[in-house]
Amino acid sequence: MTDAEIARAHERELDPERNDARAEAALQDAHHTAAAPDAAPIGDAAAHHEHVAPVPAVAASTTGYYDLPVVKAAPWKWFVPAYFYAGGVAGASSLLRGAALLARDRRLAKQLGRLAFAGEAIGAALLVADLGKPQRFHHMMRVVRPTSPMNVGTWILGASGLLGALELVRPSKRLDAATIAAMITGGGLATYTGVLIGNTAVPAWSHARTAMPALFAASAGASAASLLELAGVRSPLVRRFALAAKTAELVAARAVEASLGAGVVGEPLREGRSGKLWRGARWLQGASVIATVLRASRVAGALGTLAGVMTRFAIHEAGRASAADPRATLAPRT
Amino acid sequence: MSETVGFLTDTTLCIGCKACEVACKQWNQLPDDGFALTGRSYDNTTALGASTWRHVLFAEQTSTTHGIAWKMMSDVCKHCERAGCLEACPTGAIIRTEHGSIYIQPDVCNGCGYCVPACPFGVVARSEDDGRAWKCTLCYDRLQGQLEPACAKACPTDSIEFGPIERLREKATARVKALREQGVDARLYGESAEAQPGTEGLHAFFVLNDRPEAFNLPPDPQVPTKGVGRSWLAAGLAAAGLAALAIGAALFGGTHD
Amino acid sequence: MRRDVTALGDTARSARSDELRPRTEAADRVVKSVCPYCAVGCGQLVYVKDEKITDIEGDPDSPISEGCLCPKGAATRQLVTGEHRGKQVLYRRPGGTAWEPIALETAMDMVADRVAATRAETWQDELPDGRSVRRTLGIAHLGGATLDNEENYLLKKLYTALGIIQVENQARI
Amino acid sequence: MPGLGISFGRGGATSFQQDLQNADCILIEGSNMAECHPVGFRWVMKAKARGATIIHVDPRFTRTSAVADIHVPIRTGTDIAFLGGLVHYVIEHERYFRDYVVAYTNAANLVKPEFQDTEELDGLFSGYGEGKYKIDSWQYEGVDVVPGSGHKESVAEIEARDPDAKLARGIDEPRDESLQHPRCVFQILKRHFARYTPELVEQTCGIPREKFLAVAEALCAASGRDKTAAICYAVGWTQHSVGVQYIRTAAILQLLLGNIGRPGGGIMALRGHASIQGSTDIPTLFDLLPGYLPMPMVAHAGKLEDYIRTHRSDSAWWSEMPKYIVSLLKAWFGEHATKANDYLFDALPMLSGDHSHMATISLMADNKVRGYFVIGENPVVGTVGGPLQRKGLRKLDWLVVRDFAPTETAEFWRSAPEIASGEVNVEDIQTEVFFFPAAAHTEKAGSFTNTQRLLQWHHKAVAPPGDARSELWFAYHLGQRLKARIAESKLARDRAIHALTWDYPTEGPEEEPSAEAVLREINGYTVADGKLVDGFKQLNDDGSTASGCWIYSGVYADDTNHAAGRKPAREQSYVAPEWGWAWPSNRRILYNRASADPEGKPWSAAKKYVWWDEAKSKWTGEDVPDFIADRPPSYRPAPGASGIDTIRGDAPFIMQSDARAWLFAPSGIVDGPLPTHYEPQESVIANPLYEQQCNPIRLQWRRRDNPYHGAYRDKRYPYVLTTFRLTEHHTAGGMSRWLPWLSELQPELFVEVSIELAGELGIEQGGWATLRTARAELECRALVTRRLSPLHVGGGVVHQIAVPYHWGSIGLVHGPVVNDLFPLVGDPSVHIPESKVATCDLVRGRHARSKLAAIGDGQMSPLLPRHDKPGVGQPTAEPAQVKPKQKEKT
Repeated sequence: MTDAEIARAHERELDPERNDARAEAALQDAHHTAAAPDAAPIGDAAAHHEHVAPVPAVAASTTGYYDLPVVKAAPWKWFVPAYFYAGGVAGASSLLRGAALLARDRRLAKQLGRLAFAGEAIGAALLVADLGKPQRFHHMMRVVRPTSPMNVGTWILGASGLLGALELVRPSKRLDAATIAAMITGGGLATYTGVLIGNTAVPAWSHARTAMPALFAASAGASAASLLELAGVRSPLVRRFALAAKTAELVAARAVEASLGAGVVGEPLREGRSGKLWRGARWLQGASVIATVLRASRVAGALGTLAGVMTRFAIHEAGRASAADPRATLAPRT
Repeated sequence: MSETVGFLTDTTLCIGCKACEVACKQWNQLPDDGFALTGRSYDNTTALGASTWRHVLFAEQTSTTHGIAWKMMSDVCKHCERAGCLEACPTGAIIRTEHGSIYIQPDVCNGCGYCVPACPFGVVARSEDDGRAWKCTLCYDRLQGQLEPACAKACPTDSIEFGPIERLREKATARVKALREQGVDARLYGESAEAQPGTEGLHAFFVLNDRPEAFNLPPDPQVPTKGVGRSWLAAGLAAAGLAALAIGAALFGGTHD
Repeated sequence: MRRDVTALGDTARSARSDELRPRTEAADRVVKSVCPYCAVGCGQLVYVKDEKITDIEGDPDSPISEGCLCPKGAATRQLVTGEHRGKQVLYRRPGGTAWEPIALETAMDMVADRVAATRAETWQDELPDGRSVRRTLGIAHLGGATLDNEENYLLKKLYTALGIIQVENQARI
Repeated sequence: MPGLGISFGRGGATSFQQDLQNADCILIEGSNMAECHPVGFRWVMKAKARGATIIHVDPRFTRTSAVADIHVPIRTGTDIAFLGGLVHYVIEHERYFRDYVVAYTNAANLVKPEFQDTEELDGLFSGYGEGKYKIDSWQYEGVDVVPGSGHKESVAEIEARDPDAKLARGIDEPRDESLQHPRCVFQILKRHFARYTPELVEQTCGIPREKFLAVAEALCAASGRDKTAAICYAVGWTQHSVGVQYIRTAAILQLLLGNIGRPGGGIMALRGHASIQGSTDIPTLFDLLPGYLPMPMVAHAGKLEDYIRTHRSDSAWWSEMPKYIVSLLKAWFGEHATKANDYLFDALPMLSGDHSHMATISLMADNKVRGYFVIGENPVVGTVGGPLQRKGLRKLDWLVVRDFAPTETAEFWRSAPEIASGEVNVEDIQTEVFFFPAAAHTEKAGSFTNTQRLLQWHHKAVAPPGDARSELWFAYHLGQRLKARIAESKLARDRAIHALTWDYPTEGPEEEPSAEAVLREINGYTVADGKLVDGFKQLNDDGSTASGCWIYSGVYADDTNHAAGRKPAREQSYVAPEWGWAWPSNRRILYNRASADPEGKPWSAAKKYVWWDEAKSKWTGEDVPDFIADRPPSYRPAPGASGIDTIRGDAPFIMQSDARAWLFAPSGIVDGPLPTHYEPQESVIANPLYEQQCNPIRLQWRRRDNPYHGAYRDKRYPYVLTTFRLTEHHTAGGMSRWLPWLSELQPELFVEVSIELAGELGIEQGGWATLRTARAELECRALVTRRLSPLHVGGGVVHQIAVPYHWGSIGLVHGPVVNDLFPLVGDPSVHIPESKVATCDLVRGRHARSKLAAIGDGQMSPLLPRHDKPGVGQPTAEPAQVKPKQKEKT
């Protein structure tokens, strides 16, 4: 018990009487008490003024402003991470289709063509669904604004979708101009989303602006391959590609973690909901690599697909967490 | 193109009356943001948003002079020389006007929301009910009629000044010099490209009586698009790499294992 | 202006943006007014279009306010055009649990009747000690200080003539 | 107003807001100017930019303090000790402006030998008895003094005592201009404030010595020939049981420093409502007629002659008073008012005592009032003793409320806390209530008088919605109906209504009376031809002229509505004489003759304002000279002079009977010729100066439903409670709580608590707390802040707690009514409630039991005042003495 506390307790004991005396006086003899030369402290507050309890929540935080966010997170709903996945699958499929034709595997090329177009169609639908004013989706192609990855991406998606549709009506037999064009737009489609999120003020995204495209590309490949595995497509090409892409994805993920660093900026990939998703995705992807090696292709496909989807949502979630944390924004750039 | 204009907001003159917040809402017909006591000094609107385009911050601190200092700042869109929102906007809804200001055309915006994370100051916001992105317009409509923006006009202590940014720059520099001589810890924020390369300078800049962080301003804001070239290069390489993997998978090792 | 290859400027402009004008330009008339809140007396300009107030802002001509307004003054348009404004006379009868709308003229007659009756019943010609007072203590008034001088004048004139002396004002509060 | 009126002659701010930019130092005390008058504060900021020192004295560190050079935290209710300390400092260090003081104030006048000071009588002045003062011992030696304005009852006593007493005329009263005579005002002042040392200030106000000295030095350094300092105050000074004396102390200080009537000087009274000044100039106040003419009192027995004899001064400007009352009667009763029938003076009602708001409320609660008009006002939220007021409203036969929307006052019968808590049953309330929607200022034409006496006309922009009408419409049409009802009556009591001039032209389908026609009547006209007069100098006492308010006479000179004058600022001088119209005679700085020395030359080039132009032999300058235009500085009245002939050429305060400013008030103020420190009605410490704790003649209402907390150093209510206003809201909230744009900025009631006290009580930032006084208790969230800090006072520590009072039970944002916590107790000179200070308790959490002292009987036992010396205090009925229950600690 500190001296102050003892004094306090002491004060408490004495108080009631003294108080009553005063109350009494209050009712009886005005003169007497009014003139009382009693220099006792005022109220009980003063008695233990020295003893001040721990100060409650201080008004302003010393760093920043009440720890409120500095930047705002993207207002996107689940549609957008879902699109990242679909678009990636589509892009990688277009690329792989070229490779399939190169390997003269027309059956696989045809399947990949369908997969690519499906991805493009679903992806476009998801994007429109996320708009605040969906009826104005066509404004996306109102201008050509090279500074805007989203604008560029829209043109890529458009072109890629066009070529994809063309492929459906007139499947190419060999590696022709249309296919090569589709491979190029596909490559763009698989990677521009990495540029898109890197091109923001969200620390967890922008600090990895060069690693993100690699991750998106590799993950796109892995996702497409996983879907084929899941669909039971038996093709050595696919297996080789799956192995390569999945491994690449694991590497790229490390690169992303490295570019965010071990500090506050990288926190979202380690902690919270986004951290769980991210780490989960890594484990699943690792497992799916093993499954691919063991030729348990359907298992590998399932694991890889899950990993692909989780990766996109992990990154999206990490963005929210990162934007909400002023420390990340106010932290010196790595 | 008419001359480039902007705001000079001087925290050393701000009395936190919030006339700017209300004058802005009055002119621009903005709704309230709800009625909640935050307990953060006298700041109950918390941040700039879709329906709050001027926002007054209240930082309570202890200081050597008073024992307590109460610093107030009216925050607003910075109308950056290199504007993240502008360069990110895919629809061309966001434009740079003849006054050098950044304006979101509500008749074009389709609410993709990309400008929101693209702003290094967290200014732009997408309205939940309306679906479009909103922020300070520098009273574009008023400027077209040679009227000064509503907030600057209302400000009782001229803490908010509107005018050609060249003149405002000179004024701000002189002001900071004078304040320094009076022993006030005053500094400029974002007045030029030299001072703030990350944005190449702001058209709405500030005289601050504290570190930028105290008013939730990033000390070294970066317009994201400044690094976009490197991203595209990385994307190109990544795409090529993916292509290589695919083609490699096709060429090496035959059709049978 | 420079060629807009990046579409950051004019090429992205909409027709609406080209035609943008301040709404005050469309006003039928601008009325000089004074802020109704505190006693600083800031000048206000009231813009009217089709008999509706479209904008209220500071009057730059005022030597007192030079066009400035505080948050309350800046909210004046919401004060005078807001949903909260009552438009109908309401009556609550003795023991009543709710308001009942009544006609303005009826209400005025009812109030006049009550003033006349109360005054007659509570009239005081002299004090118990015989000194004359010629008044009623049965009726009292409390007025806000956002009333116009002319309004205060008529009220004071009427009450005094009626012998009502308990006439008070926010100035006392 | 008396604070300024008694000291200088007119009850209005002595200067104008724009002139603050010329000040070299501005002391803001009793006002939170940046928050409550932000645009007026613009001019303070301009002064600051010019290098002026801005000082803010306030219990809280506010948005004003944030930009001030010096913030001085003070214990609420001790401003007289602080200002008295400054007076002491100025005299002690001989920093007063001697030439100014000797020439323009009554410093040299000798006071009767009978006068005894509070220093001799331990807190009382001579002449105390039965709860009031007889002021004969306060008079100048050999002469009695009639005040230019203020409280005439006291003078009436003198007259009653000695009808042919010699009255002060400023000519031949005994004076000692060396200021050495022990009975001269200056020496009395010096002795009176001798104990107000920095040490006393420290232990009374809790202001550290060095901080006090910094303020004193800054003020003195910014006063004199070349510099001027201004003082700004608001209700932080008036809402006290010694409020008028706060302002008196400031007046004394400014006179000693020579800061009145000069540019950058003066005392700026900051009023809270658009036309507060206007509603006292043309008063809806019980004790005044328009133009500060007193209401008739029983003593006058309905005889105009007696009324005039009581109130007229033989000398200086107030000798013109008969012209003003006669012209008023002519304006009201037209041709019915004749010399023969005393201009129907005897048809006016007469006062027999205090009929102020608080007195009326307690009568109402005692079932003595039947009908009540509440117009543009929300007393249930806006003023003290809400529960008692609602109790009164419940006992009315009928209530009329006019406002934008039904207020807490209009809905007292269904939205009051005691209804919600079920203590009162709606069906049991027999009061009839009428709610009339009011027109907004944009929907009617008329004039406001702002805080600097400036009349500004607002034009009608649009028609009012639905049944909404102006108060002008309401008064006029109610008058029409009542005139019709007594048309046939021959009763004496109806004479005044018969005779009342009520023929105003009306406009439009709503028959809105013409506000301009009313303003013309206020301005005044010659009865014969109805031609408008150009000013009060043209008014007569023979019934040939009529004027509804003499001080406003001239607003319609040259048949022009000068209130509507709108010459842009940039096209005229900073004084802007052609923007609106200021009373009197469009003067912007009052007593501006004092801006020149006795010879009529400016005191300095830097502070040139009004001076005597030898060549044109007239007064001239930036402003309308506040003097007889062609009276030279050298003019001296003949020994037998009377009326305005008695005004010397070097006497700027022409409204005062002796044309001097009063450091010492021999008359016209009921609670003492000099200000002295008394503790508030409720205080946590004993008066450090006297055994007499409080103002001995403060107004009290000792009723069980209005308990006072008498004890100090009492654990039941150990803290000091004060209230404040926020920029984002307007007083009782009727004009802000219904507006989303304002409500979102301050959505909820909160209590400001220092970090230290919050620590002791375990109250957290944003957490709930319960606030209690002897009247009521309420719950709200806590704003724990460094902007309040414990004060070290008289060897102990005082914790102050502050709450804004804007919220009520209805509107867009709700909250408990803070004024319910305060009792009915008031200043004896102006009957203003002491709503700025009370004792309270604060506990963590939500513990309110919606206990209201005014509901039911003896729920809370009154804690009897024991604040007076034996034999001091109002002779009022004591309530039954009940031992207060020890409050259970929660």
